[in-house]
Amino acid sequence: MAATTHHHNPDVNYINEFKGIGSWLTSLDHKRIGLMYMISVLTFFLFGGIAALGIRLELFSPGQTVMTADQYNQFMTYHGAIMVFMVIVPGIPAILGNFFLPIHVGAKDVAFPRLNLLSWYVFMVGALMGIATLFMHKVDTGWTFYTPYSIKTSGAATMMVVAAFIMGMSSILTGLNFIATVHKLRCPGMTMYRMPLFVWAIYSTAILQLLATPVLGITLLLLAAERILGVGIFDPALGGDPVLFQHFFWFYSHPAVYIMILPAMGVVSELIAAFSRKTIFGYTAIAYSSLGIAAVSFFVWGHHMYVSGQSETAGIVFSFLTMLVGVPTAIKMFNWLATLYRGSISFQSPMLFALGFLFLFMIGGVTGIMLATLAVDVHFHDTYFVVAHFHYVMVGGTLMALMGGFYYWFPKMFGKMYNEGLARVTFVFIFIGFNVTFFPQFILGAMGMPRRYFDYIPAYESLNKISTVGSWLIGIGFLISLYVIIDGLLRGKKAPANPWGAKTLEWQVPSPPPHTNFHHDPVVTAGPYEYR
Amino acid sequence: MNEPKDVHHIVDYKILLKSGAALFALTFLTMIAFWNHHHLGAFAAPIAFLIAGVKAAIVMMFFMGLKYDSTMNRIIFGLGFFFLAVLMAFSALDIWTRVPVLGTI
Amino acid sequence: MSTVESHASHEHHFAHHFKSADHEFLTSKQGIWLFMVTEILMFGGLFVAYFIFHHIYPGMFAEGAKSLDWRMGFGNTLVLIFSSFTMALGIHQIQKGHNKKAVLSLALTILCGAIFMVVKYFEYTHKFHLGLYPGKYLDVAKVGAEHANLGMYFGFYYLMSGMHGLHVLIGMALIAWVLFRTMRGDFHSHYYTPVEGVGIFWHIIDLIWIFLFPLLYLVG
Amino acid sequence: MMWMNVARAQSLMPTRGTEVASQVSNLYSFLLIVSFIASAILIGGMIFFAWKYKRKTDNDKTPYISHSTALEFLWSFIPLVIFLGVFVWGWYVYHQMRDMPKDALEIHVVGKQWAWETQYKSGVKASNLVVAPIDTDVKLIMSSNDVIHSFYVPSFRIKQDVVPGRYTALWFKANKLGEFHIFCTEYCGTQHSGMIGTMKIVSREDYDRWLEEESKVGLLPLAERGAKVFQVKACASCHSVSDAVVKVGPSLWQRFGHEEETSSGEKVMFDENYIRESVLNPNAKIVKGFPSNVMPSFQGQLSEVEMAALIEYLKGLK
Repeated sequence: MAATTHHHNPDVNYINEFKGIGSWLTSLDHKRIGLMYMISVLTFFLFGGIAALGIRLELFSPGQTVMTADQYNQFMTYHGAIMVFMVIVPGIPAILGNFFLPIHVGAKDVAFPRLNLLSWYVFMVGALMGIATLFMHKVDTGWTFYTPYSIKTSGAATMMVVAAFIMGMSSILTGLNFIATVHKLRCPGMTMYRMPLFVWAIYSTAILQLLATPVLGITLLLLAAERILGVGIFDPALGGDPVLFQHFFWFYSHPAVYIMILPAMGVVSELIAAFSRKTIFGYTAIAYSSLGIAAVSFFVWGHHMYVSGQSETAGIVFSFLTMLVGVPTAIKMFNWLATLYRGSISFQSPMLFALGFLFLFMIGGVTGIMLATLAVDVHFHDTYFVVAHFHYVMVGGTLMALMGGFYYWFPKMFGKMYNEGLARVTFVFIFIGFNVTFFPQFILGAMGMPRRYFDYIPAYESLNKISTVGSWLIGIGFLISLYVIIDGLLRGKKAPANPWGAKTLEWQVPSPPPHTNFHHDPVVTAGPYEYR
Repeated sequence: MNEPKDVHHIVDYKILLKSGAALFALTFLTMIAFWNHHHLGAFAAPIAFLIAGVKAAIVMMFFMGLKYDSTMNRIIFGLGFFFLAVLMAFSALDIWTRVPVLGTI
Repeated sequence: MSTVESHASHEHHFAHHFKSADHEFLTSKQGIWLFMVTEILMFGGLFVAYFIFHHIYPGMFAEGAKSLDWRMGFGNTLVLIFSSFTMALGIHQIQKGHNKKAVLSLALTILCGAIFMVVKYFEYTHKFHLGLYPGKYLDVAKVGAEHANLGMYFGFYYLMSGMHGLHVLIGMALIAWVLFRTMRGDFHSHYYTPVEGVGIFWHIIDLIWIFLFPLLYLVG
Repeated sequence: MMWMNVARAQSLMPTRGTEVASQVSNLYSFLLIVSFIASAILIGGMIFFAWKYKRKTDNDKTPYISHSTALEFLWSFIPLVIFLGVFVWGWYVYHQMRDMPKDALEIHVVGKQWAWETQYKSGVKASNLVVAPIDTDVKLIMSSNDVIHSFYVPSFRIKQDVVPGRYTALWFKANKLGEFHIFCTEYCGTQHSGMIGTMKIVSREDYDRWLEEESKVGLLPLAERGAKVFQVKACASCHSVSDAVVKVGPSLWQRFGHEEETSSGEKVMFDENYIRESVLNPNAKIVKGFPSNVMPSFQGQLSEVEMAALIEYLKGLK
């Protein structure tokens, strides 16, 4: 199309070059596909968020309050399934990764643009199938689909499983595309060690998506076969082994945890360097620790299964390997801290989210070590301690980074500035609300309250009440964010090319970027964080 | 990334023919081993899979052209098998080392 | 997208984000290899489950394998290997510019795939006739099964060979597509990326069958 | 040690009922202290740097510090040593949990949707109740009737999934008298959160007395025996008996001798035969407004006498 014959008109960009909804739905432009992912993921986030508020509302008091036990189990299932498969896994890679990875490496697009668009359609088909089960007999298996419960339960579990399988295919296509882009489409001078750390993180994530997701696919297909044909592989009544299901499931789902958190780490590396105006400390160590985390994450899945009936030997091996994942994570934390040292730190809203990330991820990290410890995990396994831990990592970590990254790149994506004051208010609400919601859950877990409980003993009441109030604060925070976004889109001031004074490639092109990203083919001569 | 010098490597016709012939021969060998599996005993299965492994290697190297491809592509394809082995090894580790709890009954 | 394939000239216009046609070719090829990894891991998951349950229920698996006819599997193995050869040959011929010969090779490949599927069809209908259905549908009384969970073996059998058969069908469709494009004259010695990709996919199908054959038919 | 005691007091874990529980608490307290120190360094450092190096002017120059191999080695090596130490400690305690004592008192526990059934060697049965003597090695041999459950006693810091189709085990040696909670910690459906039982630790004499009393159930009047069956089979988790409140299934209070409307619209008399059928084949005639496939069948689980006792008990619910 008009790609190669671009006139350097400063008012023409990827948003207004082509017009009409059809030009979006058939667009091969990675930036537009990123925005399409953004709209869909944010919509699903709304669904998942409403389910979360419902869960907390029911748990405000013991006993049945606003819904029945069965309804609660459905809320819990949809909250988990939507947030994992439709929000956090595609979240940062498919939105921010799609938009910025090609620009970061100086490419005009991802390696396979048609595949990229296909992955969005596949994702939408899977997601809408998942949502459609809401109008059928609702699923109540929990997002983990543990057998034999998931075989026996009525409800549209088969359809949900197939939906997750389809979304997995989309995830594979995205990952495949990013790997090929990083390997093959770097511009002249862009060596692997001049790539921004965000790219390293997305690259590591892509490897995980590619290698882990197929196993989830076959596991879910086997589960569907189990429900339809009664094959008996995972059904103990037919001689199968339900613990094997857990092995297969976590072979994907543990790396998936890193699919969720690695991109967030990448975003935070960008934010900390940009808002400290300082080169990142230990670039190589951070880059390799991303790859290291990705590699080791395949060897640790059994730490979800210490009390599952897995053998003691396997538990010990998995605990040992899990401890090793802690090391690259610690390196990242200390290197970010060292980057702050003698920096020129500005507290604009993206940076607030980055610092908030460090705070929450620290807590998520150390509680992760506690859960990796065999004897302690026996007590904590499947209690609210685990719930609090992974929310600190996935919400406190990933969602904070997503919000920070979103504010950071908003001017680039839309060419408009947002209301900085209100953005800071959203941070205050989300950060405080988050801690009020989830910190009490650590204590509840230590006291022994199991997860996925519709009802609880009176001793747990006051902490549950605090937690529910916190969830309202988070809700308000996100409502304000929504206002900030809409307000910025409608009334925002025109954004300059580089509002933060950052050094990576995307800030060297106009806001918003032109259709082909660069007016002149870029040639890179230095690293991504040359603040001298 | 270590690219091959000739981008469009053409696998020689004779090599393809030899590979095909070798695959046919190995398939017959598999059957010969199968007919004699009473003599082979416990080795029957490993031998069958060893032959299958050789056949797979021939397909990968000559038909799929991995022998003439870039190192990166070889690493990528190898990674698939490596992580498959990881899945197998750890799942088996658990199931093989389970201790029955009903010793006394 | 600016990948406009030209019919008349022998020049391939590569997409705007690549430096050259070779750049596009190598990138596409890597993409295909990356995709093949997911195929290996997906089928591999089935293999792992098979091995584990084979270890737990050796007798039941032996009983299941006995009811399979090795002649069918053996014949199909030869057919599929031959098809892999003709596929590789087809690429070889396109690379050399012998498009007419390539059309013949590709057509032979599709024919082999069709023979494979016909044999599969007879195998399946025969099994159904005997009551050897997968999982809980297996007619234990009719079959006279010694092991109550024989359905698991046939669950594996139908899932593995069924998934493989599905890949054969997809492969045949893809080869038909590149065959059509070869006849149209889309490909030449410097542009044949789709043929190369479909070829690698077809070889993966062969690769998986090479392991499925001893696994299902021989080792019992 | 003072630190340890402070941490233990602040750990907010439930009462320690076994020696293993104390060891878990100690390890957890250690972890809390280490985590607190690590957080103080990192989060404290972050806040300090953020305050100290706040941007002053828009033209601030920052030094170009690319890396420091020594520092980076240090902050990967020190955490590694700590992590491995924690791993070994955790392994040591875990091994004690998993190493089954030889001559333990064995109690069978069966998890089912949604109750725990315990069976003692003398034939005594209980539901949602494990009675065990103090200072004695007790081994629970567990299995499940339907889906995966998980047997969890917070005060003992022990937990084990109860997997259908196989046996798993737990052991404990209580050193504290009293009643402790048993929770199900593996999601198992509607009443997952209702699968709460009691772990009752009593003296050796009380334990023997309890077993003795329970084994006399056979001499009780029929209706009382039926009440016992009702309790042992955990019918009460789904059916109320003292009022008309609807739990998972219909209330059984004052139903005997009345007509029920079934989901297919026909009327059926709530009599001996209907009770019998509903216990053995629950889905045959579902009361209107209730889902099918929820109640498990008790086929083969009740003797004729027990069935008669149950019917007699339901007759008397007024």
